[in-house]
Amino acid sequence: MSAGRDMYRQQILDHYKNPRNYGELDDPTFSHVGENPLCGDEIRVEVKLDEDDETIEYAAFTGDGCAISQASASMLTDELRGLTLKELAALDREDVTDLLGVDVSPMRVKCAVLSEKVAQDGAAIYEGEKEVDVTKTE
Amino acid sequence: MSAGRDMYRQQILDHYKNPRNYGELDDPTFSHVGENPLCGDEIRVEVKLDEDDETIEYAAFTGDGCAISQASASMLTDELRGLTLKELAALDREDVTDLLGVDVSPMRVKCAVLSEKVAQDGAAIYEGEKEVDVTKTE
Amino acid sequence: MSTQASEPLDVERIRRDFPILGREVGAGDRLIYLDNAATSQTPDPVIDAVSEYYRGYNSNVHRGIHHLSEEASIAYEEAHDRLAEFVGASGGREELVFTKNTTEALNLVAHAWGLRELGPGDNVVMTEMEHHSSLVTWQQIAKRTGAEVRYVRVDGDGHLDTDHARELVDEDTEMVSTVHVSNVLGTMTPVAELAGLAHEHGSHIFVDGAQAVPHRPVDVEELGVDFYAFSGHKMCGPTGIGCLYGRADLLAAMEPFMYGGGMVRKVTFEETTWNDVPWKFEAGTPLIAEGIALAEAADYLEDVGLDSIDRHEHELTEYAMGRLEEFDDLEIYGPPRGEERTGVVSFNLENVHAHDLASIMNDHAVAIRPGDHCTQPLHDSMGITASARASFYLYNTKAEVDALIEAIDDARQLFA
Amino acid sequence: MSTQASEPLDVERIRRDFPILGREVGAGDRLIYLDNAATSQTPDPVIDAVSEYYRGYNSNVHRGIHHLSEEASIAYEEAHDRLAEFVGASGGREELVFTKNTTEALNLVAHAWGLRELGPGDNVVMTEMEHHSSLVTWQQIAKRTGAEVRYVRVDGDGHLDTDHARELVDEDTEMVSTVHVSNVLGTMTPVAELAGLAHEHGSHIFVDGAQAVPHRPVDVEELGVDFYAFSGHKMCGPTGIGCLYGRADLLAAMEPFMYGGGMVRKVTFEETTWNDVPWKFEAGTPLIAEGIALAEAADYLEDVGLDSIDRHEHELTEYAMGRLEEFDDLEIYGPPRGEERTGVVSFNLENVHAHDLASIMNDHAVAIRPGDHCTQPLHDSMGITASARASFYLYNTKAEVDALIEAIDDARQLFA
Ligand SMILES: Cc1ncc(COP(=O)(O)O)c(C=O)c1O
Ligand SMILES: Cc1ncc(COP(=O)(O)O)c(C=O)c1O
Repeated sequence: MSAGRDMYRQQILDHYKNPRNYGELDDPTFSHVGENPLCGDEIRVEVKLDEDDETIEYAAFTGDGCAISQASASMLTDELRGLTLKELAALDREDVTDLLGVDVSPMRVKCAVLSEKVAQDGAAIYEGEKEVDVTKTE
Repeated sequence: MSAGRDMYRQQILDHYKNPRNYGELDDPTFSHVGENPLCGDEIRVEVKLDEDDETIEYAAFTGDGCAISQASASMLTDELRGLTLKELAALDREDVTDLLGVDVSPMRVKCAVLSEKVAQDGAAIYEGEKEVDVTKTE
Repeated sequence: MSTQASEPLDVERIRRDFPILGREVGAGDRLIYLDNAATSQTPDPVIDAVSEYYRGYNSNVHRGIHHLSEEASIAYEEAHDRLAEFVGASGGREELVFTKNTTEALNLVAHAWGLRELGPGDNVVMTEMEHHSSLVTWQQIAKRTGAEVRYVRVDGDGHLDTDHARELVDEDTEMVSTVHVSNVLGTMTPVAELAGLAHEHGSHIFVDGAQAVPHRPVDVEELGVDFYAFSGHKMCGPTGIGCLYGRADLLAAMEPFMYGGGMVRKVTFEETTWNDVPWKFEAGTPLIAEGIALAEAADYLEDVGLDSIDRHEHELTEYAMGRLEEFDDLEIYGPPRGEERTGVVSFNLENVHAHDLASIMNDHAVAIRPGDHCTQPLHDSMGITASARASFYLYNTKAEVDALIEAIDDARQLFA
Repeated sequence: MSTQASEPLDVERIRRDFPILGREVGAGDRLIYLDNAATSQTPDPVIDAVSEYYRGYNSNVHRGIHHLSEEASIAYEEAHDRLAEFVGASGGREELVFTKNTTEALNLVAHAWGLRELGPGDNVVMTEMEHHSSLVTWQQIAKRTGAEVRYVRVDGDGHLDTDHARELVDEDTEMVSTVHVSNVLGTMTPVAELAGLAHEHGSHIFVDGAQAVPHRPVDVEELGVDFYAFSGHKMCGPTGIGCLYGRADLLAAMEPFMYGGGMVRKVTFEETTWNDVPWKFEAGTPLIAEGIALAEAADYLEDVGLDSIDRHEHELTEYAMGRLEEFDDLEIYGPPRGEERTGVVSFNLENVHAHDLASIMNDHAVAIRPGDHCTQPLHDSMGITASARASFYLYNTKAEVDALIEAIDDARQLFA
């Protein structure tokens, strides 16, 4: 009876029930949305860059969906503060699951990485490296 | 090594190589054709009735196909002589395989009964009981 | 419902036929499988029918002369008769086509009949609780032909609004397509009544019986329907096979759907004529092992008794709903307890996303399904994006329902 | 042909993997199975993969959260990648759709692409030796769209007349559809050359590889084709499954074929958007056990070695043709001995109908196939209605060829 309950360890439930950085920014440098069709998760990530146009001053999110997607968005936006866009681009699946501190089952990884992919796509669009309408994890 | 060779016992091979009643009648009372798509067999049966318009005076066939279909047409046309149309209509699958004197494998029964079905359909059409274009066994 | 007396099931004996039910999942709990509306489990006789085919008489069918082909052909062809009989189709194989699933059966009719028969001004009437397999199919075929689609309302308790059906079906209705049993709400639609309504207006009726045939006796002639479809993998059969029943005269008159070997009679470089039903609709090497194993599944279900299965599921569902009602923060969809209802129970726990709920259930070795269950429009109209669904079958027990309840309670506490 | 060194097969060891080969038929002779072009036999690992699925993790896929569904989903999805790799498609599952057989793969493209893209003035170029699965399909889709069909000539020795192909393919050609290996003549068509020809004229090319993939290494990218199809039941896999390879950009741009659950993204009562490839083309509950078992068959064949299988069949075929040439009243169709040729040998014995011949062979426990082999127009143009076909695979032996010859001789004597 471990993996599943484990997946919802106190920290995740805490972020789910009390999301950090939830809301819209007044003056985001960029913002982007994504969906995970599996759970119907929707996430918008907004990022405000420092004057160096490279370092993340702060990040926020809005959205709706399962605990895994919402908690990981909450944790990720905390984590993004102070990162450079390069560092953001270098984040991978493991960085997110490390943040969550649990083993996410293969089917639910899509929930966990949604906010990360949204943030990365948002940055890539901002930097003109990519064209994406809505980011999808599936 | 029985069933198959058995199916081609001397009598069948004899009828196949030297078909009886092969050819067209000058004045058939009725004639009808049929096909068996399995082996591409084609049979035309022609029947001449006695003056009673009921008893078969003689029957003949033409056609093309596998040994089973051609031999059984040869034997059947022999057998038909003297039968009434009622008796023809009453013939069934077993009567034909009895004629052949062998066990016909389930897949090949369609070959064996083709001429019988053609004769029966021909009679039924003649008597106005049925409308069939080309008889098929499959 | 059938009037035949039904014996209570000997569930412990039945469970021994299903090897997977002895399986442990996750941390070592025995599997509690409550995802039967998605796919049912497979009893030994059906698994064995597949192995015996491959070990004993695997061969291409129809035209073969050799022993293996003869055995395979006879078994495969007779499987059609067996399934026809299973749903009360007196025409045998001339009314029963094997498809790969219910979805292909719907597409077969929608393409072979619908693309040719529908046009601007015509309409197809469905229900709001259609599965995507019919909803999307008729919607798209209607778009391609210029026909209109209409949806019969489902009320707050999951009942089909038959007054609304009477408003929607008119002289331009060419097809009424309805589920027999909703895979979300457990509702049974009044199929015989809808068939009457369709026929009064010169329309055909297609019934999606994917959730009905596995669970209760179905007689397509008693229901008076034109087409009826169901899937093997939901009725103790293998994956990759389903059935389309069609009235003999309709199937005989229809053009084929797919083209290829086996469905033809005479082929030239210029043109082609068709084989008889059902072969006309089974292009290419057919689903041989699957069809034979499905006939075995039909035997298995009839040996157990469809009436008994129906009754067993009814009791489990009543019990489950009673226990679910103990939670005041849990909403159950579909007809209330006590009404006619099949063994499908969908619900949501306040504040817990259905997928989170399912993950926690899985932790308890309880397999349920979260999501929209291929009924997005129905979920939209219920104002939800997902629901959790438990669905029962002949091998489930009250103890398993208790485990379900316990797991839900665990999720509630976790998210409290 | 591959340049890789190929090991000779250890046929006795291989035969132990195929339980059916130990079977006796008829009066008690051991089965001699030479009907492999119709359907191949199934080795234990593939049969076991099916049972293990049903006993261990049978479940519906894609959207399930519980353990069984997770295991089934991963295995099923990865099976796509495995089969893509098997035919050299670097795009993995984005280029590999599971269908129920080669025939459905052809129908998928002919309906989803052909019905929309073809019109009056366009043409589809095929060969005279097409199997009904492509011949009838493109013929009928052309009829429905007003397009024209053209057939590249096959000469008396079974070679494709490539000069004629160059005459037929023009700027109005939208699709060239060809067999890779003829299931009657054993001819290999020059696929890479035809692909070049098609592309020069802005046409697509579809290759029916049903008789190629089971028997030799195939690399769709080296061949440069757009679509490529094959069947599981001819390559040691189960019935009910086939594959469609399609170039990623083509499949991504194509509309779906069938509609239903799993192939959608967003569904409303009014409209629907599609899921990604391959799921867009796999409507309904897919061929789960079949797909997983097919991946196992691919593993099996690669473990044995496709080059070695090719070489083994080549040797058997040369030997068989040599022995058949001993009969001066026997005509063999297709390229002469010594030329490139696969393990399919079709022939007729003077004065003995192919079906009679097959019946007598069956008496000797030798399973061959008589008939038109789903190539009626080819048979018509050869001036025959049927032929007898022996076809070899990895488990066949020279002793079995000898038994074939002996049985033919018996038939000759019987009919002399
Ligand atoms: C060359 C060729 N193409 C297509 C097919 C059709 O394959 P299937 O019947 O598996 O769809 C076959 C086999 O029957 C074949 O030999
Ligand atoms: C009501 C209903 N219709 C149709 C289907 C589709 O069945 P399949 O996926 O086997 O085609 C299902 C099951 O998924 C169902 O529950």
